[in-house]
Amino acid sequence: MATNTAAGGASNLLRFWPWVVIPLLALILPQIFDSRHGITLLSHMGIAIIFALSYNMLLGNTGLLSFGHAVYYGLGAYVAMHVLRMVNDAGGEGLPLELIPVVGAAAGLFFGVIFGSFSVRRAGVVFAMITLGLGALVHSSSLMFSDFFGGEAGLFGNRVAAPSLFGVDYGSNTNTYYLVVAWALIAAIFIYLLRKTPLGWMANAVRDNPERAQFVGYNPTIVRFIQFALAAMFAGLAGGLFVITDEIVNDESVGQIQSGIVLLGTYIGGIGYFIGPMVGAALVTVLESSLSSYTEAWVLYFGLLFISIVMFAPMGLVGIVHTQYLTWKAGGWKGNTGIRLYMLLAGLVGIFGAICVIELSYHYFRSWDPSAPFGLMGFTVNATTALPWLVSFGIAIIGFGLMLFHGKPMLARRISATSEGGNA
Amino acid sequence: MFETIAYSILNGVLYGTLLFMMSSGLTLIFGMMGVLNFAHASFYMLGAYFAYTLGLATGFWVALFLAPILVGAAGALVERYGLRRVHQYGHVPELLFTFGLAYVIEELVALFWGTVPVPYKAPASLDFTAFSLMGLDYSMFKVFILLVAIVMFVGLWLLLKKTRAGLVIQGALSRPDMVGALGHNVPMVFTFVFAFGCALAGLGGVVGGIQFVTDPGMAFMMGPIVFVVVVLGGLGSVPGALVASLIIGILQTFFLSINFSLAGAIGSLGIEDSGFFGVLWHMETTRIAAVLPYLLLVLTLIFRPRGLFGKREA
Amino acid sequence: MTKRNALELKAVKKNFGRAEIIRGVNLDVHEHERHVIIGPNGAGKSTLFNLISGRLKVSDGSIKLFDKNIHNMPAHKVNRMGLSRSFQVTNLFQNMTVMQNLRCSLLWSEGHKYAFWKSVMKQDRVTEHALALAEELNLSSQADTPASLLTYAEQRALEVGCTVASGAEVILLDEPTAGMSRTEANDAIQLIQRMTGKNTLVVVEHDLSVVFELADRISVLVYGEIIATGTPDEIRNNAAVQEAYLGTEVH
Amino acid sequence: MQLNKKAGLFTGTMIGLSMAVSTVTWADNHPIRISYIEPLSGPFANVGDAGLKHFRFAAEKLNNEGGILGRDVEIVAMDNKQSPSESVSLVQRSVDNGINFVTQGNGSNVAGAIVEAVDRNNRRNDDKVLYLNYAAVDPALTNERCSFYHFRFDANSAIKLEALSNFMTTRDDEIDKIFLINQDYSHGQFISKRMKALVDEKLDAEVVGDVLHPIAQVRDFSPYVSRIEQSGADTVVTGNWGNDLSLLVRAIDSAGLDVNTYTYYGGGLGTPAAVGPRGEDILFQVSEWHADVNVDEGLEEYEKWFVEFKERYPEIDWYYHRIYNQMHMLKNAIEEVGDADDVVAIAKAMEGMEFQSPTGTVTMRAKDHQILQPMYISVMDADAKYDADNSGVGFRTVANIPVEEATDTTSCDMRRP
Repeated sequence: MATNTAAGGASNLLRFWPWVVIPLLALILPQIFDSRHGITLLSHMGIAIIFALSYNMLLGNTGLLSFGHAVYYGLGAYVAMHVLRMVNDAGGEGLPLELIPVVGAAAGLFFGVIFGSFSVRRAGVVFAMITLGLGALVHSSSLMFSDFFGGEAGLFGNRVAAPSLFGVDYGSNTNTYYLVVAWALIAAIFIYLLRKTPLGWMANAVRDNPERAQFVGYNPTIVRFIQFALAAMFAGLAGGLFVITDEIVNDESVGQIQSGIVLLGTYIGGIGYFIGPMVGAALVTVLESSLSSYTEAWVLYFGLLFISIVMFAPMGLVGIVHTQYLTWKAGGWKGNTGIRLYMLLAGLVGIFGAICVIELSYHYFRSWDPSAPFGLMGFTVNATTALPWLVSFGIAIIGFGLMLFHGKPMLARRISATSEGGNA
Repeated sequence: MFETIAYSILNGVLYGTLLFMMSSGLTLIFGMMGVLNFAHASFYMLGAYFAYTLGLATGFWVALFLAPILVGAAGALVERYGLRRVHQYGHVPELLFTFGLAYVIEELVALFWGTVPVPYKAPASLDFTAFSLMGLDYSMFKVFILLVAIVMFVGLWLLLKKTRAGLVIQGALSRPDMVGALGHNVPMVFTFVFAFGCALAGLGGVVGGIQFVTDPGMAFMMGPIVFVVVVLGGLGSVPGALVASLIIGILQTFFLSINFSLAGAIGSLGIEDSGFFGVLWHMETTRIAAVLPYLLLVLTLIFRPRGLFGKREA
Repeated sequence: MTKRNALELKAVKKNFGRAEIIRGVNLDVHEHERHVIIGPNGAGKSTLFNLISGRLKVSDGSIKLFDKNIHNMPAHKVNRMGLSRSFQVTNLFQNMTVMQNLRCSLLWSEGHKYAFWKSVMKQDRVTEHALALAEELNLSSQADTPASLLTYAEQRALEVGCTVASGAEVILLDEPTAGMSRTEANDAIQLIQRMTGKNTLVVVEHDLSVVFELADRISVLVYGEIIATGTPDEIRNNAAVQEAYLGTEVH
Repeated sequence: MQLNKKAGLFTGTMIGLSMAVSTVTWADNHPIRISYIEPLSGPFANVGDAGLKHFRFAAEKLNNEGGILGRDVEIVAMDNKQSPSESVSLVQRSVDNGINFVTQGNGSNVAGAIVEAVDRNNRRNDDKVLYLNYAAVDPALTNERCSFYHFRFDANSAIKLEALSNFMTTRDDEIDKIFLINQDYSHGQFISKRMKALVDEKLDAEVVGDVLHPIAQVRDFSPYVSRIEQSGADTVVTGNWGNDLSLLVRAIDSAGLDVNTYTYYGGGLGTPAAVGPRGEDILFQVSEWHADVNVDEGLEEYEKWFVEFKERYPEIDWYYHRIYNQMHMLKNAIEEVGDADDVVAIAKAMEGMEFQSPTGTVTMRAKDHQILQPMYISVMDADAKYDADNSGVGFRTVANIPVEEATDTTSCDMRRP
């Protein structure tokens, strides 16, 4: 039997290959993207993955929607930073750098236990609201208690002025990256194994049916509490790693935006799958850092992507792939592979058209001189003339139209035809 | 001291009534559909922007009526083509949908109207000093806001208590599972309530946009506070929303208006202004005022999750 | 037959606002007995179950399970003291498979508590037990089917299985045959009898033929009060019952 | 802007990745590039965008005059979303792309992070980078946290207060009671603390109120205004910027309170438009320049510069005079060294450099890399020749503060390479 998730179901594909492919990818990627910025981005992806996995312990596994998970990430980071600074001040003597994240994890656990003790009594909206309030409270206090939080300027540390267990020089971004990978792997394994324990099972049980869980002897509050505390611990670990890669921590790491991003990434990836949050977190990290260089509209794209996922693919991107894979394996693609590809293509064309429309709008409404020519998909166009608008809208309408009103009914007809044929 | 109290109550009631305009719609929607609409404050923002743009063409008074209707229509579209689809997946996706929607609306507003505040001003007919109280002027527009809020509360009350539609909604507020049994078209009722709630928020925006600032950040600024009002008042309770709005409005204004800290009142007792308790000891009420709503939110949810007037827990 | 009481209700009352639903119920359930509670719709049978199982708090009175007070305890504590229940509406872990449902139901009674350092799948006793249960429930072939895809009767069977699996001595079943056809209901009754041989059983039931087949003793609940308790024959011949209940509502 | 690279979402991302990682080799006449790290999306995008236009304009002007060492200057826009940690990784991206100069100004917290990132990079790597700060005013950046690689072209907060209080001494007869209202973060906290000390030291007046309010969260300032009223203050001093400033001034005006308001950022982008004529004769600002300085002092060349900018971007005004100084001083330093890549030498050339700015001689103080320049106190005036941001109101100079009176002492103890 496979994972114990809601929709994950039993699938060997999703069970084993990630454990081989992802570490391999983690080792190969820095060879390809070998600039400092590229390596830092990869490190951030690693951290985001731990954070998202920890978040999914709440949302996916226990059904707890939190709007304040960054509190534990951020507080873990702050405590780790203080320890790093102590090590710095002691002239580089004390706790080895490799273990600084453990400090963050301990801090996350500590605050998770404290805040968790009163926030997990109820799930659902009450829990969501409490986490929202707590997140705002902690974020506001980060600007008030500047002794601990360093005000809005934050705190700085120096990872090089700290001893290393293995004599590694962490001046190099690449070495730091491998440290992140190591911790990410450890965290992922632990979080994965946690799902297999009685606690992990009962977390799912409590998510699906807290009442029933009570009648098999479990206190849902305690199940949620332990899950919450452990999730906070892993969030703190991610925070501790962030301190090492960026050597800075400030109020944004406990802020609502951080909480929002982890929710976004986890959900986009797919909360029902173990690798869902990983995929989502990595994607969001890359998009967030690079999309903004290319388009002003990146927040809008983010919002639209998120809404589309919520509306049309509640199991996330991994869910889409997995469903299609299962259909394919079950032979559901037979005789209609072409139609599926056609729908995909039409959809992509539609998206392309929609992007053109959005880019045109941004140019038209936002730039000082809308009539200035600008480059759109390789063409230089003038946004004050009708032509580019007509073409863009046309592409979008044709694309989505073909997908929804031509491809979709055709697929439905084909499928029903095959199943009838099968019966006959 | 008397001055302070008078100012606080006056300003607090004004702020409270604006909060009520937004929260009444939110609490109706939640009570009926179980959806905590994260994008509610976005509809408040849309109200302000619609009224601003319409006002340029038609003048303020027409916009005052048209803008909420437009916002309500936008709400109906969102419910019909967005929420209804997500509804089948459960409450968490619904919440997430509105969460994402809030971002999209903010971006679209910034796209069409820009990131800078728009010059949305009170109409000349209301832009004069109504009265002066102890050296401070109060503009007619502030009085007007109070009037709008009172009319709205009375109208809402009449609607809920005296009309058939109101009775259906009321029934649904206390027993959501019973609506279906009433034989009414439940999805229609949902769409109507959602649109109506959004229109109320839009009305709040029409006047709030003038009183405060009309910029794309106004939704995210107000959003959390509206939640606090709704939770404190009791989810689904309209009178609760009114009382909670006034409490929060007055309390927050009062905290801002007085100059108080434990250290100032009792003496510093040799406690330095550093360290966790030191900072708390020296913390002035003005600085606490900003986090006060969140504090109330968390405390309410811990100790009385049903709020002041709520009949059932969230 | 031992005369020890498994359950003892004394003057239990429950009101919602001004509406009094349970108006002073006294009830003794003997150990190892099959006790069926019948009564017309709205008599408060489900409310009574909810009070016993800790889902609702009593307004007044006391409930004892093997001489220990259990009223107003949270449901999981009541369960740990040896009482479990099924629900009128099927109430499984819908997204889990049959085996997963059974395993979850066994975890606490096998003493695994909130452990987060051992794998569920490696607990052989749990596995054996769950497999045996699946066998008994005739669900072996469906072991890996998600609960939501089972037929209604299978779901009810699994519900009974999970209730029994939690290791409780006293089992409350809320209308275990509701919505079933005649044959399905008969199978269900046999299953219940087979599965709960060693337990004390309290059942709420509508279907009178089922009641008389299953019950050692019957209590009749009308408008929040027990108007009679006795063997099936006694109940059949009780004038008050006939007047209040059987006379008006015979299936 | 690299608009042509807007080749779709997915391709864009892929290009982004490969762009970020590829090391590009450049021909000899490649442009001298400056990373402009500011918010270009989100709520502060308008501020970042306006600054970018200033830099692009100044660069174009330089290029028309032959550029630096015959090479063009290119401004590379990078969106930091107003986030310090994002800025840190953008510094890294700049270094990756072989850019030697970064510039930033909005947010002292971002500035602090960039100083730290630049220092760290220059300590660990050979590709060094210089940070030119055009607007972040936190005094710490040229005091306890000063860095060899950081140059500040704006007057820091201490200098602004110094200039302001020197001006206020000349108005002693009308200033008796001062109310301080500031944003609750280090910028505002510093003003509240420092101003109190200055009042004690120099002025025949008392501080009757000192309030910190949460930054960018207050929508209704009337409770604060009622406190100002009750305190009997005749003067308000605030370091507020953006909405926090315009809302404050509007609330003071609508309550009919008769106080003068001294600000840092009264002329900042969007503020004159939001305040409008209500600020006339009561809203003062301390700045290194404003549009009517050109008129008052007959700076025809610079006025042409101003007008040309206005023609190009009708919705905003040339506001950051420091960017003029900064670009020219950078040019002078690079040309003195003769090599745009020897960052350390350029930094050394910039130390102590004097520059003839239109407003007078400005000096880059060698000890802490803080620029010293004459300052102006001006008041909002509807009769000014040039409106700010088409608001109908501009500024009129009420006092010139000479360089000697616009200075501070520094505790900087710099580590030099």
